[in-house]
Amino acid sequence: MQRPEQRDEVEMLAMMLLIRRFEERASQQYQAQKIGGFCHLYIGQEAVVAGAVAAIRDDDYIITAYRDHGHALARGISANACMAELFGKSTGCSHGLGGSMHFFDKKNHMYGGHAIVGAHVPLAAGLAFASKYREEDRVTLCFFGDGAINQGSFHEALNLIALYKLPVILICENNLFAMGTSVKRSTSLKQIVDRAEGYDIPGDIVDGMNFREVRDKIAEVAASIRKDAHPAFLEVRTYRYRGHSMSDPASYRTKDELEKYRLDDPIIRLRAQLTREGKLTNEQFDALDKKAKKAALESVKFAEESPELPVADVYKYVYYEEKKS
Amino acid sequence: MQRPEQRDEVEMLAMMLLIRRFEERASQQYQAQKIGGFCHLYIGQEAVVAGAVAAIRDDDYIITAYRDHGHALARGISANACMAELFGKSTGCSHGLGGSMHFFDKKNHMYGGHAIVGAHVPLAAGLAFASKYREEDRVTLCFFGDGAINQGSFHEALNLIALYKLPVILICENNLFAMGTSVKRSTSLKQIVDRAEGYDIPGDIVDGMNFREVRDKIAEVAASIRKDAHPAFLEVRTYRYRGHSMSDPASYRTKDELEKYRLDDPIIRLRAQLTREGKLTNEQFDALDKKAKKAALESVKFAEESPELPVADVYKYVYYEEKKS
Amino acid sequence: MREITYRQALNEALAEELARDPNVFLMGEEVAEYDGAYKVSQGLLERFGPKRIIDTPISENGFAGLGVGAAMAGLRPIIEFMTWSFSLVAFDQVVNNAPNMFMMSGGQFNIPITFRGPNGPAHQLAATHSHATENFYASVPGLKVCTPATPRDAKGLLKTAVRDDNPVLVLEAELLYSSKGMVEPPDEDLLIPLGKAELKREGSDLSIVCYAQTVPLALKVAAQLEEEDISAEVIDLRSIKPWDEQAIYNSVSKTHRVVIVEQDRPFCGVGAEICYQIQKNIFDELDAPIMRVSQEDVPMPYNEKLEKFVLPNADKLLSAVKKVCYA
Amino acid sequence: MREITYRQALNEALAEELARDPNVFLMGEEVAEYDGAYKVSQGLLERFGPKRIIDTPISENGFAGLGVGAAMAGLRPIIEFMTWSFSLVAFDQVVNNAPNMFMMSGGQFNIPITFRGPNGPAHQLAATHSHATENFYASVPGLKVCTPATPRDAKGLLKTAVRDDNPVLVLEAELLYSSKGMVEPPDEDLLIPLGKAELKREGSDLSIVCYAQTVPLALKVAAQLEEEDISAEVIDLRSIKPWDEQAIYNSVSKTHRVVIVEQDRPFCGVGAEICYQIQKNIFDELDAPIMRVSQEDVPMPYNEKLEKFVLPNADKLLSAVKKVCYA
Ligand SMILES: Cc1ncc(C[n+]2csc(CCOP(=O)(O)OP(=O)(O)O)c2C)c(N)n1
Ligand SMILES: Cc1ncc(C[n+]2csc(CCOP(=O)(O)OP(=O)(O)O)c2C)c(N)n1
Ligand SMILES: [Mg+2]
Ligand SMILES: [Mg+2]
Repeated sequence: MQRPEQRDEVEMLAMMLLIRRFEERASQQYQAQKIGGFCHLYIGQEAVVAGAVAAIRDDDYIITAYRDHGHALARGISANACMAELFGKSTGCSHGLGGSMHFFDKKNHMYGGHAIVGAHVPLAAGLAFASKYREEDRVTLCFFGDGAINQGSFHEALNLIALYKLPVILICENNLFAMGTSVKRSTSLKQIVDRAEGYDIPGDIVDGMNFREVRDKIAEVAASIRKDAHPAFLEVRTYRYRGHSMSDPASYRTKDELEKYRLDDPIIRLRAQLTREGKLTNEQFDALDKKAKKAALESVKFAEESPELPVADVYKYVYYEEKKS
Repeated sequence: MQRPEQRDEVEMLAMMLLIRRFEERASQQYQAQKIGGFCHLYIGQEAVVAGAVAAIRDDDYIITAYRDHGHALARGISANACMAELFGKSTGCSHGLGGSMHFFDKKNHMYGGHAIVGAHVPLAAGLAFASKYREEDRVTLCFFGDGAINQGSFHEALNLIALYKLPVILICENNLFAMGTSVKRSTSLKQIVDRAEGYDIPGDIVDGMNFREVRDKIAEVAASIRKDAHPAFLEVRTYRYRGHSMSDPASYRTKDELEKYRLDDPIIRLRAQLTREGKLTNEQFDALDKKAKKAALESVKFAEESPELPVADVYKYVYYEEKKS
Repeated sequence: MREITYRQALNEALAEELARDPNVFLMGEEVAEYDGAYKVSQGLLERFGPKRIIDTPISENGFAGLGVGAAMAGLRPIIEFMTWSFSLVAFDQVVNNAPNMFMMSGGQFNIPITFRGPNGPAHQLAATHSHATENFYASVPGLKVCTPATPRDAKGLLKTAVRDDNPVLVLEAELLYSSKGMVEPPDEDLLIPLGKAELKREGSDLSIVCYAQTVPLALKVAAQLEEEDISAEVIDLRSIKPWDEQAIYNSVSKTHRVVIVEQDRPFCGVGAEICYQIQKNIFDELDAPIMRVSQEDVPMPYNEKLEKFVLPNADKLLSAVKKVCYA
Repeated sequence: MREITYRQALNEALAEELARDPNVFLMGEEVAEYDGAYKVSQGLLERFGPKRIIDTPISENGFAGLGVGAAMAGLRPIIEFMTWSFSLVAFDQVVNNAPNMFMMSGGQFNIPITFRGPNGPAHQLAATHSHATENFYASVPGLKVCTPATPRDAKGLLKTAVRDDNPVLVLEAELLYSSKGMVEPPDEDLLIPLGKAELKREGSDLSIVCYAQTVPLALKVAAQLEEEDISAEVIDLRSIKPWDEQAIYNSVSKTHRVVIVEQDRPFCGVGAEICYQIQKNIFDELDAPIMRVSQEDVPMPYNEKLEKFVLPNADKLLSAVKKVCYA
């Protein structure tokens, strides 16, 4: 098994810490009403996107749903640009026009942040179509929730992806719930990965609380796709610690269930693996965490101090008109 | 295996002949421009709907796509009412307002005739939902083409049907083509029935050129559903002799292929079975065919002589207002 | 009469209609165990059980169509869209199946279905989540569309919708869910007919036509205008299709000036249709061009200030009124 | 100049843009091996190969979204809807993803995509298959909508659409596919800008505003009117969003009377918006109310006579003209 793109594990642990600390700050700022709209936290799921990003190239395409802060940070968008987006500032990754659910960064190949459930899976097909059309060996990573697999757009996209043999890794972040609806109540299947059989797409189940397992599986699949374009489906089992969005008390699940998952925390797990192997001391971990906290705190300051767009600028973002010279 | 609803086989052979002769006349009248819009012929597929109807009760719900003449006739709508509908007359089964693609008859539990590919599969879910809600033991038969299985509405409906355990038999009339697109070019599957696996719906393959096989399979499934509501998926393999619609020369397939299927003609097959078993003489068959031809011819006369709706009546069919007495 | 919220009023309407008619059921995402994403269906699962209050997967097209099919078979479904922005993935079922079935079947299948949920921009939900869908749906023959602005209207219109034998869309105003108003006690049968506007305030200098979220805005501006000695008549359409032509013509024949304030997009918006009908039917009564205040014609930005700039607001309404009055 | 059909003109536009830019591809149902359901893409598979002319399953939502994604990654897709009636199952992709991406991404992702296909009622296709979608789409900010009426416009507008860096919808007139007209030879670069109306006929008594299938109707009626000594000016909008306000205002300022004839539904139709703008911007120029001729507000019936009754037609247009002229 080849893993040419793998990034340093300590670096990725630092990234997971950054995501967590960033979102803790975002949560606080949301409560302080500095952030508007809907805000969906990723806390608990960090190993999924960290593992994925560690396994691929910088120029691979990434696209996801509205729970997108982790994906943006992992992709290399700064905490400052992310927090500024939440504050609706012009320094935000989407210029303050997209908000929490619509993080974009072309430079870092982060193709959004999409808020209509399932509607971005056809977009992923298009991204992969474009790389195949141009004979590039890019891979497209398409993340979506367990709730998305019951949308028509998911279905149509999967059939097209399979039919055209497009280089997409379909990553279902199965965190057991779509808002208050458990997978058992939304899907007529014993396990989500079985849905891939209906399209003849190879599928696998991955432990999403284990950074290394996610990374290795995606590296393996990506390498195979680069050799000969094809799709793959991964059901990545994970858990979100917080409610669906900031306004959800999550009373549909038990404290015990949450506690069980917290014991399996992806950050603690990777930390323990690295410590056991002598690659990380407690002091080093504390320093990483401190750095993450500092970056998160600074991002709030950055966002607060950033300028807003002049209101009339809104007209500039309706139609793109190339400035012809 | 129980088959309480089975109808007389000779009667059903007569029905298959009626469908064929009716459509031959319809084709002629279409060419003579007595019929407008799109017109999709069912010729070659008669055993599917005849077998299905022979296996179920009169009060079971039937719903299908736009290739619906056979379903309407098999369900008991008269040739006169069908031809009048094609002519757009007020004596038509949809009062001349629906046309070829939208045959309805509430009395005979024919719930249409639906022309947006896949969009009637959710309706079928609703029909079955209603029978389950009222604790009836009705079965809903939902017919659709091989092209429909790639629509989002098909997918969403199948998941809902499986999740709510609705009493629907999903009947995919796989005639190998959706317009000019072969199944191989539209679907990422080796066989269509595999798609049912993605919803945990039991599936089976049926020879749609064999009336008895269709009937027995559907009778078996319907009996099981009546005992304890659940869905089932049948891929019924069949063939349409004519083009997709009247304007399609069907040049995407070979004469040889067509000839191969014609040799397996469903009417000839059932006739041979009955003759071999001494249940039908050549004379009797000829008499049946003569009767079918006569009915088809008479339906043209009936349609021609039927009145049209006054144009201003169109406003009566926008909103239903109950006449309160 | 008691004071209740718009949300409670909707909840009461649902409960009363469910209690009245066993053919009525409520289906949608999170309507049952979660008590509704916006708590409109609070307590209904407990009271009516899972047979009649039904949670769905995220499959708007699927369950909207399921509702239409169930209506064909004689039930009276109430389908909740978590918001009308999500109805766009079910568009074909709402505009092609529900309203066409009656015509296509030659009058055999009318579809007694209610589609409901919050409509229009809420607060900083950005472009995908801020759709005001009234002009899409009002333009489709066979559908009826109502847009309650008060708790009493919310209750009365929703109850009427459920009893209508045709597809009726109840476009609720999410930003008004917590607003309060006087409503008859629950045991009275409060039914508000479609197509009857309400005169919210009498005036003589101009008519302001509004609906849903723009009603409180119009009333606020009318009060301000009074201080400037401009007497504005305010009329709440309450239902957009059918709409109360006569009420509007009567008002305009008195004031000779009109501003329409709507929450949807300007191009082919609801106000465009009303404007067309007014000038067509009572051209000679008009002393000034009809003005409309609506959203700016841009996708909705997330930023709060920009969102406010895009929405209809008091400044825009004031300036439209003045243009019309001094024209 | 040579005489070619509208269908050929579209075919030439596709071929020329495919030849010019390797990032352009054509995708849709039956566009490749079948040469297009209406033969618009005839010969393109043979010439450009299966990499660029791509057949799809019946999955409008899926391939419309695929097109938007491919556009995000820098390609320039042309997505064919077999008819625009089928775009209703892809509505969310067309109205939520294509036009919002540029705003939502803060200007990072413009979407250079063309959606095209035949639009509007054809002949006896009944309620589900007869949608005129122009008012739906024109009301969505971020989309552009054009509606060619002649072979030359069909070619020039489609080419312009493909080169536009934003989502452009080309609503072709199916009933005009076989109509003929003069068009420049293929090697010239025929580009017709969006937002420029065409004066089809000069007149002094009233202005008839039309587009797509209603252009030949308007010209026919204008000729009839001449016999009755009514001089009608006929203006083809050519594109609905943007539309050529100035051209209309100039004409109305001369004639002082307007009839708008459109092929869509009346309620919130295209004509309502144009009417609103005319009366708002040049109220004092109007000597009579603006009249519109459109479909009746009913689902489309199959019966031929009833369909004719529902559609805009010469009788309705004549009577509207007379009302406006003798008002
Ligand atoms: C088409 C559509 N329907 C409904 C919603 C409202 N909604 C937003 S998120 C969500 C739940 C999605 O759950 P899942 O896919 O499991 O993702 P998760 O939130 O667990 O990350 C719902 C119903 C939406 N955004 N789009
Ligand atoms: C949503 C939608 N897209 C496209 C069409 C045009 N169309 C009508 S029938 C058809 C082919 C359907 O094939 P299949 O489902 O196999 O049924 P068959 O014609 O073989 O009976 C197509 C593409 C349509 N009616 N609806
Ligand atoms: Mg989830
Ligand atoms: Mg087929």
